Amino acid sequence: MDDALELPNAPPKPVQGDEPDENSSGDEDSGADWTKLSSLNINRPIIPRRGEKEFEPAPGGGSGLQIHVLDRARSAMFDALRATRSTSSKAMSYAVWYPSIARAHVTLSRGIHFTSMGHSVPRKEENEEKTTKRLELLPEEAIYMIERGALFCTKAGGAPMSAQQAFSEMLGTEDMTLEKYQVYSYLKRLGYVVTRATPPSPFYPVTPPSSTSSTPLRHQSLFSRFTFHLTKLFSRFNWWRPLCINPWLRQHMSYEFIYKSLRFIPSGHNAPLHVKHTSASPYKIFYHLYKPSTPFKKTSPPPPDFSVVVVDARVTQMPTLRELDDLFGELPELPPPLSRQRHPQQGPQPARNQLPPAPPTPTTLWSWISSWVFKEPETPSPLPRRPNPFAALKAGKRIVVIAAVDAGNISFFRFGQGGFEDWPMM
Amino acid sequence: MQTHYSDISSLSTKYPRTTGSLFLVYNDIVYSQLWTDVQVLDLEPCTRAAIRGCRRLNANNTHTQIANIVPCTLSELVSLEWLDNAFVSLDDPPEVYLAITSDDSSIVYYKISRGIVKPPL
Amino acid sequence: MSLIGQKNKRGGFKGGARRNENNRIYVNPLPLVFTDPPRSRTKSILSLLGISLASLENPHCEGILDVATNSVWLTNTAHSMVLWRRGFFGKGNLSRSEPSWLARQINIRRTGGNQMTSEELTAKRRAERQQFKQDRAKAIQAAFAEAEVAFETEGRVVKVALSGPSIPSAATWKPSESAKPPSIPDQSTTSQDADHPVDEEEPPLEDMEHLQLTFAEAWFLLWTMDCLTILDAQTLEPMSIQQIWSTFQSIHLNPMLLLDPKSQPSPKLQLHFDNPFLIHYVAYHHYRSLGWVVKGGIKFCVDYLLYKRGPVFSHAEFAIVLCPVYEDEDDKTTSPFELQNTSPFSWSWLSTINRVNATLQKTLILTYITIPAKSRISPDVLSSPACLSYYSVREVVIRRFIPARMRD
Amino acid sequence: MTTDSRPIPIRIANQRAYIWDVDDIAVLRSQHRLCGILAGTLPHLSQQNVFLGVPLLLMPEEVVLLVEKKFAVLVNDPNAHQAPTAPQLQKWEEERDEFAKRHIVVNDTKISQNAATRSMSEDAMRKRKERMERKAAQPQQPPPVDMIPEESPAERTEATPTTDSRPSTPSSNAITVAYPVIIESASSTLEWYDTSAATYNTIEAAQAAGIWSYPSNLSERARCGVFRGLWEQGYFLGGGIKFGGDYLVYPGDPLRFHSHFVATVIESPVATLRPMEIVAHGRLGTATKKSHLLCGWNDEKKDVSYLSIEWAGFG
Repeated sequence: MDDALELPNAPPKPVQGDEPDENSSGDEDSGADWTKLSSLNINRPIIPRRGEKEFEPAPGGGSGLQIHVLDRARSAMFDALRATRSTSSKAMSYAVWYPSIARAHVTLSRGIHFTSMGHSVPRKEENEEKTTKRLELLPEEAIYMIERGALFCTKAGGAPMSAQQAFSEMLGTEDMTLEKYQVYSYLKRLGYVVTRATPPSPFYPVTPPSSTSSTPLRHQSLFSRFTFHLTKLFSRFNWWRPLCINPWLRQHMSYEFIYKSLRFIPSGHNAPLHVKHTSASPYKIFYHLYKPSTPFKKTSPPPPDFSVVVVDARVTQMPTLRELDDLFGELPELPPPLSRQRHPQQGPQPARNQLPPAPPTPTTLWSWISSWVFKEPETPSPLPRRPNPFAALKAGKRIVVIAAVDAGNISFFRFGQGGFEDWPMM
Repeated sequence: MQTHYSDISSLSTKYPRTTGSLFLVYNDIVYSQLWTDVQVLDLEPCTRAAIRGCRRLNANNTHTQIANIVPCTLSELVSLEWLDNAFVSLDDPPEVYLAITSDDSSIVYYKISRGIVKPPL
Repeated sequence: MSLIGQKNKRGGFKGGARRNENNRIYVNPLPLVFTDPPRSRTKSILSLLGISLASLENPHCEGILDVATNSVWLTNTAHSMVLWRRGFFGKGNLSRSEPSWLARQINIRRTGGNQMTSEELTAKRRAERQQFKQDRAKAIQAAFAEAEVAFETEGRVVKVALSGPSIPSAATWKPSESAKPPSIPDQSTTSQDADHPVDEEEPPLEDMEHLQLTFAEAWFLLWTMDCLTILDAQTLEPMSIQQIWSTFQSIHLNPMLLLDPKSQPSPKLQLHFDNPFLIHYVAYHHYRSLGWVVKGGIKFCVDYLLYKRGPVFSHAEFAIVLCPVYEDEDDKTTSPFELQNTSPFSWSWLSTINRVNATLQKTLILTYITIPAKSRISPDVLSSPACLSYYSVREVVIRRFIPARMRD
Repeated sequence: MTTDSRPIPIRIANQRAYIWDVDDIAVLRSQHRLCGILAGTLPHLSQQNVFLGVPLLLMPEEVVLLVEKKFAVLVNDPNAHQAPTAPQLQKWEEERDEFAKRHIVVNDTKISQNAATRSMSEDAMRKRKERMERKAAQPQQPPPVDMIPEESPAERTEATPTTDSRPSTPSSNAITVAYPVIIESASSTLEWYDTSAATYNTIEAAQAAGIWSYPSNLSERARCGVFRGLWEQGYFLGGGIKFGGDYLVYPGDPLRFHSHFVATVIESPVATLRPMEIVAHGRLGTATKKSHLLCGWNDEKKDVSYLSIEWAGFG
């Protein structure tokens, strides 16, 4: 059925739940139509649809109409860029930037930003004995608020800082790079709460370590591995004849048995990994990400919705298996996603509905016997909705988001720890 | 088995390593794509044979076009110099078709042109 | 006789009928077939005791080793059909999937080309799409030209609509007789009629197609299923399983030795854990053992496609890229092979292959195969398939993360 | 257009190149066909990522081209930000206070006009809140996909400052009437921003000063060479990483034209290429109506050769 898709000019299929521009041909960058911006209601902005573009300019640099339309688009863009950063004096927050500690000390805090930004640090004031607690912003927090026109930042002597100066002086301090800042502001603009995964100071509020609850599935795969070793030990496995079918045993006379007895190549992320560790890796979880809907308390942040790594795509290749393994090792295991209630979402997949593969049940000879002996509990009592194996396979057991930034272009990928061994098709 | 390779035998013995992809592509061109006047050319700088024939542009063969195909396998490595040599040895046609074969006998064809050639409107 | 030929004879099946027909034809997921004896009381009692009276039937197919194409060829149509229908093994070298070349040729002769095979239908649809695109581009160009005139003459700025009554859309456009490809004067040779005479007395068609099995498929079929015999191309003698095991490895090492009939078998086969045959086999076996139908993915720029039941039932869900990982990087520097994808990709390459597959609704999977370090495991284990238990397989699922859509 | 012939100052900080003045952005785009990429938040549309604001971030290839063509100079931006002298600072404070006074008067009459062209004023926020409350009373509508609502002013809490106000921080009690406070984007308006001792006219000089390193190896030289080669043919170029290449190549300004090509830089004529790359690039190009360009850099001859890939149309 993929025959038609094999041709490179196959019409891309509409992806359900996805906007057409996600994967298809639209030019993502520079694709916005700035002329639509001027007609926007500033108070309730709606992103205009992608402007319709032409194939190429007429010879000689474009026709009269083309030049006219282009000039209009350009001036719309430049006008929008000239907008000043300003806030009412009653809503403006104030801070002083201290380059030596890479922190902005908030002297007057106003507005909702501080419910998720800034943390309290005891500092010894200059020429003073006592230590007082004060509110400080990390470089990315300070730049972001300056960019939004919500924070007026000065240097210690009182000199005001422009946004330009904030970029020049606040980036490059501590772990903050332009790439990391761009990812931060991209996510903040969408309403996410973004915090540092590794506390930049002992006073930075941390997420309590997540309790990695092992799921029934984990037991299952450990169990099948166990039975495999039993099988190998006791049945004198012949490597020249791996499939041993006893035609007298009813248990053996099924395709399921055949498939199960062929599963002897170690698989899954729990198998020992004999690959050496690399010395210094750029792949460290840097941000914790909370959806706007997640209740967030600044002083005791909940477990994050996503963990994000940021790399400079120009100088960094994709992570190695070892790096991925290390990242997954820091992440909690997620329960498999439940199947959706609505079936039509799944598209033309008749086979899927006909044969919903049950969670693996032990059926090799030895598991069969051992299930008598050890009284291994039956498949967990029927769940109201059983996980959809396809959804589980596509999601992965652990997820890390990697943002690869190439000269300002951010590509977000989610890397899921796959587990095909947990979800056999038969 | 030798008979299968008879049409291309002389150059397949000269370039045994690339015989497999040559064979698959030659047969596809002759029997599936139904090109006519198909001949096998020596492409010495690429240590292989190339294929030249009349490509069908419509169903009843009233319109055809002479085209050149350079076969290679998925597991080889090529380079710009290598592709350039292919153009030169084939008397600098505006384009050559690169036929890439895999072990399951699949073939994909891509048109490679020299210079900056605009996509079709 | 090919299924495709039959289908078209009857004018094609409707959706449900085709599904039933497919369920019947492709009922066995593997070449092995269990045949149940008729129902009886004895059988039920025995079955309660876990004893079976069913019997196992495994077909015996014959293929020839073809060193040049790194594959095994089946030329016996009956054998090809068994392997295709029971587990979708192999590919017809002149077809997209099951060998159907002969059926297509017979069809052309019988109907004079009026009844189209799926390959021909695809070609026709492709031509129509091309025509539609050209028509649409022309109409859009005309609309722009009109707008240009309005601007130049009246100073009016007309927004060119890219849809509307004058612009053909995919829904409204219909191929017309006049919209046939332009008839450019024939520059081709005039001898083509002589080459292809339309003759009433045509010679019987010789089937020019074979079913091609990759080494991974062939090894799976003969090693685990015991349903394939491989003949040596020179002697046409059946090869022993040990012989095949070492041959599949040595072809990747030195195909020249095997291509030259006069050469002696290599005195001592050098054994390497990173032999491409072994890497591919580990992946192939892993997915087959989990019940997937595994097919080549070159057209989607990946190594494999995974189908739940088979390509006739559904689209492939997953696109697999093999990433071999050396446990010991030193083994890579001393390797005689140039294995691909052993180093991490650039981000741009990941974008490329992910984008290709995402537009086709396939999830990209990076399948990491670890290559045992020579310092850890002696390469001597490679003399038998027991070596396979030293590899390991891990998947990493790649998807784009779209922050704007993950906010809930 | 004589003013436009002056070299554009590219602000360099941490090896990254920025343009902060909108006039410079306009010259780059309209005269030099260079687009960069906007990296800042638009203050009046701060909750979306489709339209972004200053600074404009330049690709290193763009920087090298601009400096080599003498269209631009490099400024060591942290050094150009000098500390203001006491009179400079005093002058700035006076101007600020003057501005505030003027606006308090203006505010009484023309509150909403100002708010519409600048960022949101308190008044606008209040009106908006009322609208949203009315909306909430109505049957629920799906929120727009790319936007989330601005935070409601009701949630705004006046946090108490943790320490006493610094001299620079206006006391919250001093002025009870609201006036707009402006945060400058570009530093060029600040009197104490001085580029005279921080400007470099060549890449080599900037490299010697340690503020800029690109291009520092073959791969970066190849990128610069190919970028320049395509630019000299009259194309507009953008980053191509999301499309599986190094650059997107446009026949005209990307504001009005779709790209024709995705270009890949190949470091040398003998650099190895896997056939799978040709499959993938050809395939992706066909699906997105672009051709793929393989751009081969010859580091000895310092020239570029091009091959275009397209699907064959058969097979």
